[in-house]
Amino acid sequence: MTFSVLLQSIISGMLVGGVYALIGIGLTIIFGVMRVINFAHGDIMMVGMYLTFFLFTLLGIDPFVSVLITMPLMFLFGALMQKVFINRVLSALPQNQILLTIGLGLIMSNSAMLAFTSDYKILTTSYSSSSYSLGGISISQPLLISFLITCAITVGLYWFLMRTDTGQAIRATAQDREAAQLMGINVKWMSILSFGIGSAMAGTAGALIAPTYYIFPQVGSAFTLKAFVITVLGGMGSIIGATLGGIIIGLVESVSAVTISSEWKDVVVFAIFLLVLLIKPSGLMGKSRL
Amino acid sequence: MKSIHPLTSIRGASAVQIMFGIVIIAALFAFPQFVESPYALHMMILFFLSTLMGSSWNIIGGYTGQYSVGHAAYFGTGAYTTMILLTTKEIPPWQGMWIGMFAAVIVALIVGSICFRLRGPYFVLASIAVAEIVRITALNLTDLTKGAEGILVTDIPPFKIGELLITDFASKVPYYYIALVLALAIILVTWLVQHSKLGYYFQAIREDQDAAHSLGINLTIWKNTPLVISAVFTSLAGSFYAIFIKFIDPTTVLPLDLSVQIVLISIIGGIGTIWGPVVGSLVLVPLSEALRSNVIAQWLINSGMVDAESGTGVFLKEHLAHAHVLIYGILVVVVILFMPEGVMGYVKKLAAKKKGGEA
Amino acid sequence: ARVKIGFVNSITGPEAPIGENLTNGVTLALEDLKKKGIEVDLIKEDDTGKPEKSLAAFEKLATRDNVAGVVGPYTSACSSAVASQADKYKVPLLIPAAAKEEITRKGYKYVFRLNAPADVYSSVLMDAVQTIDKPKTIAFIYESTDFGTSTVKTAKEYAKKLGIQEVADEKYQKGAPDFRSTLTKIKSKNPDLVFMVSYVVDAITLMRQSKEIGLSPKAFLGGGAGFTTAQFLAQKEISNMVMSSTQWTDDVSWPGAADFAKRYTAKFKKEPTYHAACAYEAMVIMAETASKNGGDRDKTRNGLKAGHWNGVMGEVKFADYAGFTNQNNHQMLVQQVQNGKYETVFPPKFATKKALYPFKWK
Amino acid sequence: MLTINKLNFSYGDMQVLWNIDLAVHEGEIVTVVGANGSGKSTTLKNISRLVAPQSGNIDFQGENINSLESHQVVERGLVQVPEGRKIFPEMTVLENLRMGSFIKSARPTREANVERVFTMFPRLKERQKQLGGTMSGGEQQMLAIARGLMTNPKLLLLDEPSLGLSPLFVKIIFEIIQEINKQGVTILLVEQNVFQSLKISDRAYVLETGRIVLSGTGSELLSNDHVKKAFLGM
Amino acid sequence: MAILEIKHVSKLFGGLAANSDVSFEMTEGMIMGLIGPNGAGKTTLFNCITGYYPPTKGEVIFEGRKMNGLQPDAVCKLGMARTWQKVRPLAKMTVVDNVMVGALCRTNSIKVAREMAMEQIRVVRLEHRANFLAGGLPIGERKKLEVARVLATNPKLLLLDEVMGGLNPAESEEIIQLILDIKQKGKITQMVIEHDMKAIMRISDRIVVLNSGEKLAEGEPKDIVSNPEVITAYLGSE
Ligand SMILES: Nc1ncnc2c1ncn2[C@@H]1O[C@H](COP(=O)(O)OP(=O)(O)OP(=O)(O)O)[C@@H](O)[C@H]1O
Ligand SMILES: Nc1ncnc2c1ncn2[C@@H]1O[C@H](COP(=O)(O)OP(=O)(O)OP(=O)(O)O)[C@@H](O)[C@H]1O
Ligand SMILES: [Mg+2]
Ligand SMILES: [Mg+2]
Repeated sequence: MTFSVLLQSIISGMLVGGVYALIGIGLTIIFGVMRVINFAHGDIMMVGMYLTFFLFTLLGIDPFVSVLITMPLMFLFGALMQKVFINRVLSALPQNQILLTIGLGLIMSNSAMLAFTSDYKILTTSYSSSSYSLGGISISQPLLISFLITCAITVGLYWFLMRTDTGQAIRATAQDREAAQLMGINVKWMSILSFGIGSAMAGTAGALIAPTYYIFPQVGSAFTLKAFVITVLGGMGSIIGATLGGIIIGLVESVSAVTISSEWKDVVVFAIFLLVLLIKPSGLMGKSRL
Repeated sequence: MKSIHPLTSIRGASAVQIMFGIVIIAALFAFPQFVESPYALHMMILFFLSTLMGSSWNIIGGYTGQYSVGHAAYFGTGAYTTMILLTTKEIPPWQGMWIGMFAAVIVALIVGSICFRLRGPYFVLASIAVAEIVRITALNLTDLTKGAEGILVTDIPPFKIGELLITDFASKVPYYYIALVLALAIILVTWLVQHSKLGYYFQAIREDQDAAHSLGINLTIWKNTPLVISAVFTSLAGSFYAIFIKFIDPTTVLPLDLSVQIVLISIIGGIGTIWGPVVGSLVLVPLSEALRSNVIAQWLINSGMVDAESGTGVFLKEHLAHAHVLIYGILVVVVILFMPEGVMGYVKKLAAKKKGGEA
Repeated sequence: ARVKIGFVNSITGPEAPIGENLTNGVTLALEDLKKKGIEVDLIKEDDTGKPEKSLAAFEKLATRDNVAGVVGPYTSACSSAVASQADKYKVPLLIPAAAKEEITRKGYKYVFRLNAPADVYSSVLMDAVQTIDKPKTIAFIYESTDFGTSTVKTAKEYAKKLGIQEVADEKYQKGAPDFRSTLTKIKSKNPDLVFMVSYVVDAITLMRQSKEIGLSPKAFLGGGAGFTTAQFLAQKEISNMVMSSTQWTDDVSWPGAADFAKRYTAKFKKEPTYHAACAYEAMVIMAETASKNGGDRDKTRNGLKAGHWNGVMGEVKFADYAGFTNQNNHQMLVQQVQNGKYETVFPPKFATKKALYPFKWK
Repeated sequence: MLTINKLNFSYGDMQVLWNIDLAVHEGEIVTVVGANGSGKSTTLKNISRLVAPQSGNIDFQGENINSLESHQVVERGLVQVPEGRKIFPEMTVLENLRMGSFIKSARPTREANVERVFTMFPRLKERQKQLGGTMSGGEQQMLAIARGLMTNPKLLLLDEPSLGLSPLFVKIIFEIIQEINKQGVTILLVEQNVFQSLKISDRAYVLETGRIVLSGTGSELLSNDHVKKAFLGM
Repeated sequence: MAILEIKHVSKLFGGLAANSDVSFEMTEGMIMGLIGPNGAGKTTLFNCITGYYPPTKGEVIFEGRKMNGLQPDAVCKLGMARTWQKVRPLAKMTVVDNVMVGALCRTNSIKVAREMAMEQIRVVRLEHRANFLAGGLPIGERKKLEVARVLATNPKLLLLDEVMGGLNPAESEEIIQLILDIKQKGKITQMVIEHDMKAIMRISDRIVVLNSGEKLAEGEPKDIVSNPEVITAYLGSE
């Protein structure tokens, strides 16, 4: 294996990792605030993908531009889901919360199937397979754009959670709902806010991945699993952790595919995941806050 | 909000209850003598299998509070060991399944040594990760497992003790009895757990690990014990499934989806109770079958309520079939929202209310 | 006459996207059968892609619904589980599209298969290339499913026989979003042929990323459905000149194929895949045979065994050969995307165009 | 300032409060004493709207707050320092304090308030970067009280503020209570330290199994035989 | 003979010394009071003794046996039981079941455990709550439950961390009586953390005072209350 092959894999791994990171960030916020493991996360992402798809095919809006529409819409979607369903199980047993999100995921993916059939939808833009070439290394144009968008979002969210009162209130809600209420924090609103943000992130990730991937009702489950790995690796509740986790997973997948083999790369990913958990159960960035 | 209800715990069942139990068990044993429909037997077998899987999970998930979402790993280990031994070494399944059980115990101990250092949601996710590793490994160790191709057997060797032929597995009946016995066994084990030191220790760990630790409970031993019990029976379920279906591959016996299904059974029924998984299976198995085969639409049409050719009729026939997982999802959500303690918990609450009303 | 036929399919679950094509094919078949005076009581069963459900469905059809015969199931896993039961209940089972070879190698009397099994997917493609060039090296990249692995397994044996050297063997998880590093690795080996097996839209991802990193062999060979869909075709940037093997094309000269394609497209607003054609033909064959035999299972079985048909799938005959039982020795086709259209390029007998070679990016 | 009228409350099927009538006037220190499980904390939870009353009215400054949510009650100046401290465990001491001044009206005085509570509790100043969850029991109690003060309450509900504090600090806490009361904060106190709290309070109520059985001025109750016997162990 | 010897125990959290070089001994049957300002390191010392934290330095010797490195469950089996300052009831189990978990440390029989549990429940006067879920108990009863549960483990050394916190004087009196009764029976040695000086004075044979992690004083109760250092650090002048 030559050096350029390795370099290529590192670069594309990092870029793909950027999109993973966004999925992870969404999940980490939802977990961080509501202590709910959201098994429907990938399905929310799926909704974002369909949204992007139809905005593109029906209205001709470019996916990267439509993020501006997708994000608020997905926020509302998530907020609604929180208000109608999740809110009712916040004080329930953890297994019930898991199950509720599994149920909601089933509802989402199967409604999508009824509405849009189980056909694969492919979003083709003029740049779907274009790339920049840099000394023999190719850099996918759409991936690069999504990577940059991810970075911007990460920085923005980090600032929001660490530096603003609302952000801190979200964290406080995560740690003790009752105490947060006694501080005058509207915890219901905080939950809605964080589920909304989490969904918006998942939806955005869907939008960003849509031009290079494909869309079908069950697309979510694989990404849900990925999001779990990323958030736990990074430390649940930590935005920086999720970003790091996403990029690491992207890198590990990509590099182990060329150095070990593509069939074992997922085992490598999970093994690293377990290793990190064993050495530092709270994840890479655990404890260090959001 | 936690509520106090004086728990008048029923230790030691009443004579009526015992009688009732005996009658039911006798009826179950007699069932194949009266009902020959293989379809009915098949459904009963799926029901026993579901009970077996659900109750196995219940020991670690329900009683000990360690929500493993990776039980497919044990199911798959049992199934694969049995099938590999059968196809490569010609070891018959009723011997292979014990070896499968042993393999599952080893997997469980490995899982335990990794995952039990973690708590709460971290444990859940770690258990998923381990199961995924097992699945991908099975997929890639093609020499041993035949990878994605799966293992298909045509004939199960007849079960003989000495010269005496017990069964040749030609019909569903032997499978029915095996599944029934396994299901009864796990219920018995659950009963024994609940009424022994194990039950107390498991529940103490579920409630507060640190407190349990300070009361002389060795966490390593007492978390691995339920896991091993659970893995043993789950692997038996896997072995049974393998010889029952005669075909296995990683997507049928090792997927995350299966792990989730296993968890569903006892949560729907009510976790941490003996009968929860049974009730869960009683609800889920017929329900998913009814939805799958679209009997609802069929019934509506056959009963003449809906005209088969009318718009609604066509819609029901064509689309309800597509919608059954959707309905399933809706039911899950409804149960969680309105029966947070599962069906068993709900029934108990109703009973308590009624009692309160009478008093 | 009225006949009762069962149809087991993956209507929901992960296999649903393809299962839908089968459902559509069957729907169209029922219309045509009606025109011929055959009323089919169709009992549709969803197996959600799970063998135990497939088994339950089959048992229900065999013992409660008393069907004359069963078409399905769609997936290889489900078909494997169900096949042995067909013999047990003596219910004729016609498998329309499952590719696993073993299914018809077990000597089951009541199990028939319409489509060509997995080994033919690769051999036909390499045969096609052999008529043009003598390539020296080949790289494999394929999904880690039963279909992927078994197709590549026979492909490797076949390549060896032809003296083509294998330079890469890369298996991937279905649905993976990123193949760039794997493809780069393959690129560094500079193979003459790149043989890919992906059943679904991974095909598009694979080709997009191949273009992105500039992988350019003499030919891209696609075994499997992912390379034969209308969606793939629509990706003009990347689909041009890709060759793929298929059970069926809409421009093949088999009787009724073109017409089937036209009506299918009109009815379902999308182009038929070979699964649809297979399911269509399977249903027609099963219903006609059953109806001719008054719904009697044994007679229907004998009818299937003895009969031969010539319809949208070309000549169909269930024969015993090379270890197979009741297997239609179906002629697979090779098609190539030319000017935004699928053109049949092999075998010469059915070809509409000459293959373009070597491969060049648009 | 606060009037409670015929308040009833149940946990599930178990009624724990029966027709509670209670009033706190502006500027007062009012104490509620009662045995374990008599419903003191539950009363406070009802007032802060952490739980919803079954029947009865709670008025604060002439406004019925039955239909308000917790956070709205806080915005109106009714603040509770809960039993069991309820510190945000993964936030630093300083962040915990900052959360105390989350509501809009408290934000302008945030910095000044931080200084104020730091002088009251120098230990908090020393440990401002320590995570709340790792503080000792008593330290957490200080933090909880300090956090409550950050909100600029009009009426402060204190649920066993002296719990787990050293004798020295118990004294300090009672001084602080009197001090902030002098600064204009009305106080509703729940205490097991019956003697001390009755001594500093204007009025007091005695709660027994969910019912108010006695009320009067602090000194009246201190000399009441029943109180002496039941709570002072005399 | 000393039942428990604490030898130069230190515990560091990062740069913070929660315990530094603490040494003292307890003789069988005595009640040792452990007091000190908030954050002095009392609970930390309990944690070091019972195996929750490995001491950074020093050793804990119980009945002549070095305890370093033992896990809490082993410590409990050897006869040392502790309560939690922040009570930890097993919420979804009934009061009897809670106490039975403790008793099962000494027996494998459910029946025996139940009897042992009921006995301890009577000792702490929680009979009326026996079949209640522990999660619904008010704080005072939770503390009693906590005591019953450790008593059921049949300890030789009992470590009580603020079991009177949150109780009114009358209720505290019950617990004081309880502690004295236990002492009376003579089998169990006790170490008690408490901020209520009246109570501590009444029950303790000796008192150790911690301050900023260090041992400030040790002695008879009457000497401790008149010790000027203790007064400034802990009691405050009247
Ligand atoms: N979450 C709950 N679920 C069920 N019952 C509860 C709950 N919280 C409290 N109770 C019950 O309500 C009654 C009153 O409890 P509350 O906590 O108000 O008492 P308290 O007077 O504050 O006692 P303490 O002095 O111990 O704090 C008690 O009998 C208790 O058992
Ligand atoms: N895990 C930890 N990390 C950092 N500091 C800690 C940790 N645990 C305790 N401390 C600190 O160590 C000191 C001693 O704490 P400890 O809980 O032993 O005090 P204590 O004497 O029991 O006090 P109290 O009477 O308030 O309960 C405190 O200042 C506390 O903040
Ligand atoms: Mg209270
Ligand atoms: Mg302490």
